[in-house]
Amino acid sequence: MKWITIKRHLRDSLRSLKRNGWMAFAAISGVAVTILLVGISLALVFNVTKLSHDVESDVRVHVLVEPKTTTKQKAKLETELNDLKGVTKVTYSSKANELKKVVSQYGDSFKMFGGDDNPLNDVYTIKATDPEETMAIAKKAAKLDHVAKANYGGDEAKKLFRTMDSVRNWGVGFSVLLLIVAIFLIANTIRITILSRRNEIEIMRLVGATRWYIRWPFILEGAWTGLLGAIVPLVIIDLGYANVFRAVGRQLASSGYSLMTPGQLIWPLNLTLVVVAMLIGAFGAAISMRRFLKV
Amino acid sequence: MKWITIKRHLRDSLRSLKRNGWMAFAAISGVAVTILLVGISLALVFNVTKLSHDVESDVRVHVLVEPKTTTKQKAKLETELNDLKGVTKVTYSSKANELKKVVSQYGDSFKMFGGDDNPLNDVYTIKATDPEETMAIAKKAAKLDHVAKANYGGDEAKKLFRTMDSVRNWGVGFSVLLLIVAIFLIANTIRITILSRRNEIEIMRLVGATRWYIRWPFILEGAWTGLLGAIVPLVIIDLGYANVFRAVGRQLASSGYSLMTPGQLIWPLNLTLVVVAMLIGAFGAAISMRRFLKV
Amino acid sequence: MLKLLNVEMRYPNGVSALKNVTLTVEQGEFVYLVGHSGAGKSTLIKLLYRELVPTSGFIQINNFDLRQMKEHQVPQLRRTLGVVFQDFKLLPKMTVGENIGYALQVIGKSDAEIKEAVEQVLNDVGLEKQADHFPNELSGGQQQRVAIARAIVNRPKILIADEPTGNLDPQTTEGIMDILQRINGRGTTVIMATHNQQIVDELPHRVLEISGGKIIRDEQGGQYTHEVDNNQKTPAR
Amino acid sequence: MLKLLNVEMRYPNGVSALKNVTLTVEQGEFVYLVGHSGAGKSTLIKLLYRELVPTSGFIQINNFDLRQMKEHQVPQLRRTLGVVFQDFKLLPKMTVGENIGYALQVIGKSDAEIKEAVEQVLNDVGLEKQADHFPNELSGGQQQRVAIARAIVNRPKILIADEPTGNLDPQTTEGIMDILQRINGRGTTVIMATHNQQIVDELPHRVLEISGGKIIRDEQGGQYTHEVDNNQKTPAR
Ligand SMILES: Nc1ncnc2c1ncn2[C@@H]1O[C@H](COP(=O)(O)OP(=O)(O)OP(=O)(O)O)[C@@H](O)[C@H]1O
Ligand SMILES: Nc1ncnc2c1ncn2[C@@H]1O[C@H](COP(=O)(O)OP(=O)(O)OP(=O)(O)O)[C@@H](O)[C@H]1O
Ligand SMILES: [Mg+2]
Ligand SMILES: [Mg+2]
Repeated sequence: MKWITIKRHLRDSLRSLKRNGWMAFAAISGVAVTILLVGISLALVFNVTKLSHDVESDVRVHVLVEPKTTTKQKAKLETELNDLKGVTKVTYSSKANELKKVVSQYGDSFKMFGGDDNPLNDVYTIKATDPEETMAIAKKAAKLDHVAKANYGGDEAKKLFRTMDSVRNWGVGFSVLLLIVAIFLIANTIRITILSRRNEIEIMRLVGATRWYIRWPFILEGAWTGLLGAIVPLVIIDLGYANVFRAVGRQLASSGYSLMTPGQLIWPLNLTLVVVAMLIGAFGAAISMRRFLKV
Repeated sequence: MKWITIKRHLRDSLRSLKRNGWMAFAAISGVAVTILLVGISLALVFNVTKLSHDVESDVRVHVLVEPKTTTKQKAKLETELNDLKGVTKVTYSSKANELKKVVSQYGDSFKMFGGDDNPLNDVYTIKATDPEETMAIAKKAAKLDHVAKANYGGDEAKKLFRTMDSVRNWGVGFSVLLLIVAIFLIANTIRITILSRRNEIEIMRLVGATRWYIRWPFILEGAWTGLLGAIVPLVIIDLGYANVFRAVGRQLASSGYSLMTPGQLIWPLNLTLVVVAMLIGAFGAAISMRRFLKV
Repeated sequence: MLKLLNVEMRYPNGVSALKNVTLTVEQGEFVYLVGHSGAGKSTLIKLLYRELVPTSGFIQINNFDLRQMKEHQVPQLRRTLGVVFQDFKLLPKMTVGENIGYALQVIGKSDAEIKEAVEQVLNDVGLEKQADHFPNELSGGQQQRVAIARAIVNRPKILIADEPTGNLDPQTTEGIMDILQRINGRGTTVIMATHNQQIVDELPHRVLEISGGKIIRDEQGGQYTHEVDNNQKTPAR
Repeated sequence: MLKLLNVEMRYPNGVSALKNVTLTVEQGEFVYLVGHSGAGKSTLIKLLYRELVPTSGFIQINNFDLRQMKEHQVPQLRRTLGVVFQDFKLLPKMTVGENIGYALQVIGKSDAEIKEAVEQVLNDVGLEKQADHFPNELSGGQQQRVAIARAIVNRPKILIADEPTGNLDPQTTEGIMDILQRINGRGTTVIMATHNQQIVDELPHRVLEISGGKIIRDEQGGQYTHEVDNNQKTPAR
């Protein structure tokens, strides 16, 4: 394509957008509202996914140390545990400490088992980098010297993993549905505006314009509609998310969970949605015109 | 309005819908996709709300019976507990039984406390009708004779309630956002189709039609567009939900949770969405026409 | 009765299309509106059925004061008028029969009355076979005749026709003029913008000539051309 | 050169608009197409620029075989033609200047060339002041002149005009006819459907008369009316 042709297509597309007034405005606001919904939903789903991982990371491996293990042996064990693949953090809790937990849960009657009567074990608690590896770590830890038993909540944890997995699956499924719906809605909006301009297209053909010469300005106009439609909702989402992050972040702080930071979320989201909106606008226009450019 | 006029408006609106072919089809499919999204989302949110209540109902009050309470006294206590307001179910677990739980959690070393050494209490577990009343029940139960202590998980439970509350709030917030978006999108679609027909409206005015005579067929056409647009997605949702209910129901069965039955969900959802779609279509048309019918 | 007093019309883009037009037409008159392309004929006509509201001045038609009247009265005014638009303005999604019937439907005629009147008028303009066709399936002249049929079907007190024979052959034109004269004979005022010199010259009526937005000639039984005005260039035909 | 052989045109709704039309027009000829409203003139014209494809028969124009040609070649054909459509077909969102410029833009002319050509042609049709107006801000006759300007601006080999003077006063009509004759004098074939008896009679050229979809007369230097055909009713004008 020659440079002058490209310039003309650009000019024609912008001019048409401007002169189509209400129609263009309606199309842009249709895109805007769709993008707003998609943006908010994706931000939600991304955070639910993140939180589900956070929850899973709360599952720890408890390594019970054999009674009568010496301090030196324990030190060696701790090093070995730290060296296991996928381990982030190892914390120690003496059996006295463990007893306190039992007492707080089952009542003071258990206090009588203090001191040497204490039937409990010293415990190392291991946090895994990736919750998926918890099980593997437990198995490896169990084989180390001086380890009585290594468990990670067993069925409870498996159930939690399953639940979080299905939360994520529903989230992904919902996002995909939403994206498909958004693509359809934006393309459909563009389609209706183009349907209403079939006469224009007809006239252009009658005065000798080739199909691509007619198509380009419409495709570009579709892309601008997508772009303009994406800007406002994305600004709203960006500002809104920064606020939500601050507010919810404070609430969550005590629990140890956290939302995605605005930095992590906003740029990928903005970039994706702008590009998607422009592409859908352009493709929507191209596809909608096929009918009129056939014969 | 005279009967013949109503008949004409009905006829004109249906005729116009039929003859507007692709444009009408595009508008209807826009409505359909929007309703599909709203329907699925509402079904999801309703179930999340229900599940969050189910989870809350899992919070029980544990009533520890004083040691040395006789069987007769225990029977009386059980009756009294059953008579408390808001209590659904009372189950009994002997202290021997309780010990088994401890052993399974903390290891065989606790087996030595079997028999008379058992420091635990007999326990009544109470399920409340409404999870919100759990706390009140615990308080009342604590005051009964022979009760050592009545607790309900304390902070843990409060945290759970808070979490479930915010899950529900987000769900409601999201539903409201979604409904507003849907209303806007459907009205906007109708608006674009009407913008593209301003010439028609202009001509009708020029041959002496009053504003309401012009408006009615467009309003009715908007309502049919809403109706036709709602039917297909609702059929899909109805059939789909029946399947999801069966599949997910089986998975959940073991956990004691359950989805809303199709009977509970489908009719309210269908009715609401059909009515909403028709109203938005009609109002969307009426509002979009204002501009053309002013001067 | 139709009366204009010092009417001025300036379009939003600044074009001044009518300047200080004063005019009276009695019930039952037949008036030709002539003038060059762009002189202001259609603008004057659009003022009569209130598609346009004048920038200043006074217009009265069939006892409606067009500047004072409320928006909801406009349909009442238009129902006393029959208008043939220069660009036809047919409803694209209605058949020929429905287009004509619509003008009767809005004034609440019964289906039977509509059916009969539509058949009659389509016969008059020679389109009985096209009743169920859509406008885009008609030739230019056929569309123009549908527009004429719609304008006369409800027997208006004033018939306003903007260039009603521009797309018609001489023979069909003659048929249409017969109809217009017949309607005029029954007491309907006819106001007709036209470029057809032969019609004006051979069927003499009152002639109003507009030039540059001003009425420059108002002559009973006048001819199409006027020596004084057009002497720059001898009209070839 | 333009050639039709046994061309039949039946519309989707069953109307048979052209029957067995055979016709040859040499480069540089000037042809009037006459006939009653609905005779088939516009249909014939639409076949020439391939808005319609004939039900059967053969059409050749400027070495394009219109039945065999590929879809992507159609723009090539149309660029060798200038067409004045009966309903003008102006692009509503483009100004007068842009509308005319568009026909040059699609064949890749430079902005400077376009500007000059548009100014020139607007001058020819007397609309230099309306260059920046939109079509809906023009009178009927002005719109028609824009359509004519667009058709002639790219100096086509064949100019096809469907009723190009229906909305013009006699004086403007004369100006347009001057232009068409001048173009024809430079070697452009002109095919013009018209109802204007005076033009046909006073500027004699080849006359093709269509009636009921058939060519019933093909006469060099013929008159508008033909005694044999129209004897049922004496044309009044
Ligand atoms: N909607 C409009 N906006 C701006 N200017 C307009 C508008 N309509 C017409 N004009 C201008 O007003 C003037 C008078 O136009 P009008 O349509 O009344 O002419 P006319 O006498 O009917 O011409 P014709 O015989 O060509 O139909 C013209 O110069 C035209 O360009
Ligand atoms: N798109 C169409 N679909 C169906 N029938 C049509 C269509 N266009 C034209 N016709 C019919 O074909 C016949 C010829 O129409 P055409 O437009 O060729 O007439 P014309 O000679 O141009 O008439 P006019 O002088 O009124 O413009 C008419 O009977 C008309 O009703
Ligand atoms: Mg006019
Ligand atoms: Mg024609």
